[in-house]
Amino acid sequence: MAKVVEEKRVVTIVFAGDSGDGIQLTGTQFTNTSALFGNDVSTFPNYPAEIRAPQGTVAGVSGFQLQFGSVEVYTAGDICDVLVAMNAAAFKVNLPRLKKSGTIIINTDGFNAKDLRLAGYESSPLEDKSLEDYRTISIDVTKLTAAALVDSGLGKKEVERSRNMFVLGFLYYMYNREIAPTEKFIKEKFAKAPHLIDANIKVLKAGYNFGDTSETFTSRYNVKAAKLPVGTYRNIMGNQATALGLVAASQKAGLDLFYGSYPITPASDILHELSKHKNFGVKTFQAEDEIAAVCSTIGASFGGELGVTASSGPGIALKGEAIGLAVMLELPMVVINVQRGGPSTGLPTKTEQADLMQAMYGRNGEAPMPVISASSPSDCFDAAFEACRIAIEHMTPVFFLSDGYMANGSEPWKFPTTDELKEIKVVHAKERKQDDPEFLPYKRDERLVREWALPGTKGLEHRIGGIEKEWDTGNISYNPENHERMVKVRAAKVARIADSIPLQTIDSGADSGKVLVLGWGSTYGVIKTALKECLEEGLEVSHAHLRYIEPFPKNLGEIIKKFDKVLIPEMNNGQLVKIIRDKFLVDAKGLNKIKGIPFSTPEIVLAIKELAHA
Amino acid sequence: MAKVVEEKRVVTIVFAGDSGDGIQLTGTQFTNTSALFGNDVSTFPNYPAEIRAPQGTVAGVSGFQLQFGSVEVYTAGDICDVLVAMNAAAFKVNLPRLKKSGTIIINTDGFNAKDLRLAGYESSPLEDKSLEDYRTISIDVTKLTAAALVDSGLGKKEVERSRNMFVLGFLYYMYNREIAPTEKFIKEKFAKAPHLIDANIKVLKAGYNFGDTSETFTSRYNVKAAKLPVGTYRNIMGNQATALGLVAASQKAGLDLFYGSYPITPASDILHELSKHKNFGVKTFQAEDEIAAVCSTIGASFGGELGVTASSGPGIALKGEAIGLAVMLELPMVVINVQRGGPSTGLPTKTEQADLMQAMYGRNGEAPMPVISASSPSDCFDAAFEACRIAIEHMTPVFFLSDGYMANGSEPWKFPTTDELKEIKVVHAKERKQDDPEFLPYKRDERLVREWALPGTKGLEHRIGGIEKEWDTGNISYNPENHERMVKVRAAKVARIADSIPLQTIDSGADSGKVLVLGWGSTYGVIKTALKECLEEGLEVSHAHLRYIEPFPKNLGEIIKKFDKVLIPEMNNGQLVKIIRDKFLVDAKGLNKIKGIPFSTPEIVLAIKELAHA
Amino acid sequence: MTTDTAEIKLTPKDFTTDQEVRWCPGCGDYSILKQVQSILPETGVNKEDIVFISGIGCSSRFPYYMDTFGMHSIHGRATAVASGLKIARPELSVWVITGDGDSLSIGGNHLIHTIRRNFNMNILLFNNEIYGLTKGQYSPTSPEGKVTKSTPMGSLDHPFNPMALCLGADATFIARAMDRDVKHLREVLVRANDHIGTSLLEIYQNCNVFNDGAFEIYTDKGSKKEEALFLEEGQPLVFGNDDNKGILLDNGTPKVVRLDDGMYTKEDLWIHDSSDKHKAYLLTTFFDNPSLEGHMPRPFGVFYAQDRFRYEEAMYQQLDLAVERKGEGNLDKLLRGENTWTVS
Amino acid sequence: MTTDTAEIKLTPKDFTTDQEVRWCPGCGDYSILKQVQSILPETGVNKEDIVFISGIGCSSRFPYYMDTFGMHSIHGRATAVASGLKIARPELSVWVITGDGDSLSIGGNHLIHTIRRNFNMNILLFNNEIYGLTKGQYSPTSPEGKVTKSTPMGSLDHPFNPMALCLGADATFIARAMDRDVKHLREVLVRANDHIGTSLLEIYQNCNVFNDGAFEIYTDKGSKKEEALFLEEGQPLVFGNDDNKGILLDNGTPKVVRLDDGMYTKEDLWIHDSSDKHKAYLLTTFFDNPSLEGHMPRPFGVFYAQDRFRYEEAMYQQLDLAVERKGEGNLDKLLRGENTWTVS
Ligand SMILES: Cc1ncc(C[n+]2csc(CCOP(=O)(O)OP(=O)(O)O)c2C)c(N)n1
Ligand SMILES: Cc1ncc(C[n+]2csc(CCOP(=O)(O)OP(=O)(O)O)c2C)c(N)n1
Ligand code: SF4
Ligand code: SF4
Ligand SMILES: [Mg+2]
Ligand SMILES: [Mg+2]
Repeated sequence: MAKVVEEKRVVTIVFAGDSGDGIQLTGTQFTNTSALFGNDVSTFPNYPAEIRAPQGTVAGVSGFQLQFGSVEVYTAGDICDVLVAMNAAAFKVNLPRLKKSGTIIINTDGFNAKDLRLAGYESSPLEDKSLEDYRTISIDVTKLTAAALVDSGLGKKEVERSRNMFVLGFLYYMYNREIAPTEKFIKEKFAKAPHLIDANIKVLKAGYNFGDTSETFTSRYNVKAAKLPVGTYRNIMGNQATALGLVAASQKAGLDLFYGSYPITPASDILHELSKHKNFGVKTFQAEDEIAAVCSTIGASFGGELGVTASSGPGIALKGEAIGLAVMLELPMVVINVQRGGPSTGLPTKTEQADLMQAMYGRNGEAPMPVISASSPSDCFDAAFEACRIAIEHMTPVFFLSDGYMANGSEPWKFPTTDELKEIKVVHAKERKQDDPEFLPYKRDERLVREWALPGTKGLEHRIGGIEKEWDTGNISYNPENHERMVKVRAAKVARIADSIPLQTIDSGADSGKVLVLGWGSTYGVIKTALKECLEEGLEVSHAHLRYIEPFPKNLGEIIKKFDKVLIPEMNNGQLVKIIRDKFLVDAKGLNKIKGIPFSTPEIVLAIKELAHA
Repeated sequence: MAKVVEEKRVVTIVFAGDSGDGIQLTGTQFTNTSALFGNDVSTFPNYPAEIRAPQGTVAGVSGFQLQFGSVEVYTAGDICDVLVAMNAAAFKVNLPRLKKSGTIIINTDGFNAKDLRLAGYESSPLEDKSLEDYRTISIDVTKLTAAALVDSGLGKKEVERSRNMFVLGFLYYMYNREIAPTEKFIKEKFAKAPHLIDANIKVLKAGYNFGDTSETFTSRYNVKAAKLPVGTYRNIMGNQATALGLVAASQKAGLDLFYGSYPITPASDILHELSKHKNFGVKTFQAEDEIAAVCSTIGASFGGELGVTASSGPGIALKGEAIGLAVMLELPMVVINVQRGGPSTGLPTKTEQADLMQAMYGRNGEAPMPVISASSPSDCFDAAFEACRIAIEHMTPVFFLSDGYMANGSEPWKFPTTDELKEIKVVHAKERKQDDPEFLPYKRDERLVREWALPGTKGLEHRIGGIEKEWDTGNISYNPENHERMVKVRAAKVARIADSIPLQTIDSGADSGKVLVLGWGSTYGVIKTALKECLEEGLEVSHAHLRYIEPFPKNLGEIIKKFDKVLIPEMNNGQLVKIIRDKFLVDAKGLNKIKGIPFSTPEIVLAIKELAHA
Repeated sequence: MTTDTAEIKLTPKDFTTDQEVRWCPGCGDYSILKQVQSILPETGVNKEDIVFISGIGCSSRFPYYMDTFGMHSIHGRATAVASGLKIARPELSVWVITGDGDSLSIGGNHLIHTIRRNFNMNILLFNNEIYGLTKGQYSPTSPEGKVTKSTPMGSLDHPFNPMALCLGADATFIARAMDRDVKHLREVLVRANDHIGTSLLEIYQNCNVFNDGAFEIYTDKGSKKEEALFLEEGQPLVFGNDDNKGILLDNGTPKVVRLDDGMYTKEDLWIHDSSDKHKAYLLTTFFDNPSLEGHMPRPFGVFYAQDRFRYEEAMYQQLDLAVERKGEGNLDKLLRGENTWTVS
Repeated sequence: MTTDTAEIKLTPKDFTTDQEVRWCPGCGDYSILKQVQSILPETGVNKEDIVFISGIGCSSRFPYYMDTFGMHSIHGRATAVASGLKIARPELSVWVITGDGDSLSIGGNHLIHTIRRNFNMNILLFNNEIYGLTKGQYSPTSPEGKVTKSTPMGSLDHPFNPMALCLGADATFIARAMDRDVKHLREVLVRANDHIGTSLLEIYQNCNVFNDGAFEIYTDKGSKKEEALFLEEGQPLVFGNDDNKGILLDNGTPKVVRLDDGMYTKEDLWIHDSSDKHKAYLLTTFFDNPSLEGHMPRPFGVFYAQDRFRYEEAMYQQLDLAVERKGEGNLDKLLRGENTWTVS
């Protein structure tokens, strides 16, 4: 049946179903296809902590939200245009996200008596008046999938597992998308099981054709390619970008990458990604625990590799003591924290920004180290690369903060070429001959940085350790003056990094005004979106987003002073705001959301307006 | 030979010698005797990290500084009146502490060629002109000791080991002290080796008599008993006071004390002390590491005991993850950090206050907990007791911060009776009968405190854990609103402790003025001493000292506002100052000393004056 | 602790909570949960006197499904938490639930220390040779070369032999069972519970999502008789289809023999004796890769059980002795100390 | 790594630093330091290719006295640091120095994992059965009932048997020596260094300040011959004054026999074979309290040595294989990925 084609600028879809329904895969495929088509995209996967949470229940719902558009999009969207609900529980959980008059695509087979009971419905919401506000497209996906596969010889379970392809095909039709990229994906994924290739493609096409032939709806939608800056793009997830950033840094520095880690959600995917790149000389070591992970990394750094260790909050807590050692040793190391909901085990699969203070202060004694943060999935690449650069060039452990939202989210990435990447200068202490002056392991250059002296280099034999070290020689020293001098020089070394990092810029808005929204981390997209709205309304508001939290860019104080008020949105109970207030003695206000999910645009807009008018 | 007796108000002596010379024992004995006599005393032991650092070298010098007086003394003294130097290295290290015209008591036998070489002297300082500024009493202690023991049948080594008794006896004569308390001590110490009792007492008396008969000096000194507040006193060291505070709290609460710990300097002595008090039902558990120490403590708290764990900075770093668990579990626990020089292994035997931020933020996620600090050796008793009270009554882990200076220092303590101690109210959830309403483990009272539900109580079966918990029920909950509510309520629970703690008081000075010196921890004595000096000079300065750092006393902000300027002296690179600036947006100034040794009075006085006149 | 013993007899249902069980359908954890719930009523211990402590992992969700006291602690630390609890409350029945990652990777140290101290507790080690909760990385029990998410080219780690490790740590009770042989699992659970001291029970547990079939050879009807050796106290070591094979000790060396060719009879075989540590050691060495020719069958049942003093009992003896020697603690005397002076 | 091999022959002095040695006079650590410095020149490895990694403890000060590369890391973590170093730089000669507290208490987990992974490194475990640096608390090797600063009424912990623990963790080399028998110590050090894989050498070390005489029975002339059993490859197990005793295997069970009453000769005895794991196990059981009647002598020497793949070698094989399969990594290709689109 021929359909009208409507143009749309942006669309937000949430795919929702049981954890076993392949929701994440469906969402990812739609995303990749849209990205390949040229849309700007931004995603937010949101799944339960259990591997397979109880089937059919609210707790077992897996969701994947995606915003794509012909204009730039910075978040996965606040309110959804389309809800795909594979069962009653998924419907229940996600209906609140759907805008009035939005579209619901329903798998009717997921609303039988048992499903309703598990979802806690007394009667079927499909027969409810409340649905009148929405456009409902009901499909018995299970039946149609089974029909498509009737001759395939596949078992019931396998048939059910390919239902998601039907839905995907249907949406491809609805949004006027090609199915070729997904066909290619299916072929690669099931390379070892050709019968599954055929089956999945068959179902995918069945879904597409169902859209074409069914009478269930009358219009298709077209979302044109976005006018992104000229260049070649790929879609990328945050953890993947982080992994690539590390590999890139190791290549630019000419060092092998050593990645010592212990699995933890949501950081593990970096390990998985890196372990695929052994042909880059990447050595991944799954240690027995986080302490061994960081300590082995210190060992590798001592040996001359680019040492990186990663975890999430609880694992980072375990690394604190050893990170302090790295501060003392003044060896390069990057510590990645992909933050998740805390405290303690907290909300392992949810996002949060509550480990900033831990990064700043979660060690005994005066143990300053640089703290770098990424602001979006693709930005993880740059931030990870920069963290490595600083670690190597300034001989210091560096914290790199990511979070669950950007780690699992994805967006188009105008990836760089090798040549476009900054150089990373590695300075190794040189071999000493008999009559050369004695090697002083803690002698510093003008940036207060010591030399990296690799085992195996003649004449550089030396000992380092966690007890306070004597100026220059690095020998153990209990001298009181020396200790103070060393504490101060370690702090000064970190502070001087400010000389080599870019000045802070204003992301949107004017250089001065009423309200400065100062953000860090994955709130970037939503703040940017909110600012757009506010600026369009003529509010005097600006947005600056921090990559460097320790040390701050040198001009941050000046920037702040140019605004009457400072608003600091954070997915925590107020952490950056403490540092800003302390450093600059301004009455910065926090906007805090601690729900394991990102801010929505209206939340930020509202806070800006309230503060502007306060 | 009869000597003139001069009256002195305060005297500072530093005993110094090789680590093997029994310096700490000598100092402690002189202290105890002086305290028993009625002087006010304050001590500062300062010894090397090595068990037996290389004999005769500067690194091997052990020192014990003591101020005693007929007036109240709050520090171990800044500049010494008397230096007892058992060898050349001890002389070299400590001479700078001696005031011009001070007295040096020298063991000449410690200045032979080898001693001089080990100490790094080219020629003997005893023949030096620089000694002209001092009064020197040279004694060949070794020879005189040997002479006293000529018939004892003791070997050379044993004879040498009792040399310190000669010096002690000599000083007892010089300061007009009784030798009886030390005689008693010797008898107890060597109960199993009677020949050593005789020998040591003989040498002690020989030293005393040598003072009496020798012509080396002409005046004795008299330091009258101090006019301390009326009451009965004992001398006590900080770690000992901490241990007693814990036992007292357990007794007042009617709970057994569980102490889970792993040895570390300078916290181990608490373990040693507590392990002696098994007849109080005290259970000490030396775990395999700090993580097991804190986790076993959590297990014991869950079981209903007063759970306490202690360490120093590096060990506390290891406990961070589990402390976060305790925050989630809302079980009482006291975490003691006897701070030492950091970062990393740092200066294990030196003092520092650089773990405050770690106590505040050294955990993943939003994990607030109360932070309590002691301010002097005897105050450790009250602070430890109070930490236990808050933990139990508010069902929360509590940080108690001590440091190496107060832990090893000692002072007279007007110890309380059991009746004088605060009550500690323990509220256990009651057994549930069949028809009783369901037990809700996370139901809170008006202070937001949940009940302590002990295993073994019928009907209270429940599960707790580190994943976010549902309001009231404590079941696992991934609900976004619930998470925010729980994060906020945990913060509010800690904040509400402010309702039950005393308001902040001004320790000396007026309620308002030019400069407020705001301190915490073991800087109490030196700030108090400095204030006295400044107030006598008419400066408008006051001193407030914090026991409660989280939450602050409710009136702290008001107090601060009444002063033009705030000075925060800390033995770190500026930590409390950050919190104060953030909370109150005042331009508080830090005075920082990071040398592993306490402030001296002039350092504080100078900073006050500079700030007052700035 | 409730002393009232005139209890109504409990049933497995009494140990079920209202929390939905959240393991994947088909996970071996279900079966273990069921067996534990089924043996507890027989132990005669009151519900309120039982505590389950776990770490983190799929298996560690276990306490939430047991209507007893419980703590879902942090990764690897369950044994440490349980140790403190046992010292505080020796009369409680304490169970530790842990996974192969939880107990042998991050928690390895606490495990071996708990074992040597011999607290009276039961440790159930759910070994699925994989990290389940974090979605499929290899664990310290995964075989060499195992392809997992973190080892796309195969694991490089030589795996632990958990029975050997625990015996090396001087365990007083080690045993092995599997999720799929529920009758045997029940029996061994009861023996673990009866043992006074630390009972270490390794349970082969199928993770059908990330490591399906890891133990199939021992649980599958077709291969089980040939591959699994069930240890019975006082009985000869017999296995194989139709019980046609046995193991004897040839001058101290274990040797598989046939019982159906007239050369050997059951009388010649090694008689299982769980009090014999040396034999227990030999049993731990039956750990060959089952794909190797001539490999030994894998033993199930109680390898070793020994009576040794329990840490917590020894501690209470010291506490009593201290009171005997010094009298009940007197706080006023303690605060006053030995040397006082009075200012008046 | 320096490849220049035309080296001047090194001497023990070349391995001495300018740092003053800071152990107590009389400490057993001195002797071990001296022997290590004396065997290193014989290994033929260049100074700059040797790294000593230690944790924290008296013994762990060791690296500061060795003029090689060194790291005095943090308590218990030396093996973990060394593991990372070994992966990064497999060609280096890596030595771990650790104490009984450092390696068996806080560092127990890293120790057993390092051992199972079998990195090619030498671990010297200075066992003085006490915490020296923290001034005398009991350690996991202190005997039951030991009175120390933290156990005034005696320790309640059943101690580890380090050789048994390490064997249980599938060690490929375990050996024991003592500070006071320097000739034997030298020999065993050389063998530990020669072993390719993780060599675990436990060295009984006297802490004359906090635990004086703990091993006197094995080092004292009067008792040594009766109490210490020196293992020599291919030689019978003989000990006792005048070598008048031996150990034989009686149906798999070790038995002490006299050689001077005509009943047995050396030919009857157990011949030491360090490749026999079962025998090595039996040797680890010779761990009785020497005050017990009829106790076995304590073995010294190499209990067990086995060749097994090294983690780091296996890793480099994978790295090579990856290059072979996919070619040297091409960063541009990696960044570009599989699916790109162009905006123009
Ligand atoms: C400190 C810390 N590190 C890592 C994790 C992530 N984590 C949770 S469970 C787990 C391993 C699970 O494996 P196992 O113990 O075998 O249990 P299973 O899920 O297989 O039952 C890991 C690595 C964590 N929660 N905490
Ligand atoms: C994290 C941490 N915990 C505790 C300590 C304190 N500590 C230093 S060495 C040591 C034990 C020393 O015993 P051992 O390893 O046997 O070495 P030894 O001194 O006997 O040679 C301890 C507990 C520390 N430095 N760091
Ligand atoms: S992931 Fe594996 S172990 Fe975890 S619940 Fe699922 S099947 Fe069980
Ligand atoms: S304390 Fe013991 S181990 Fe440490 S240096 Fe002294 S004698 Fe050696
Ligand atoms: Mg597992
Ligand atoms: Mg030791």
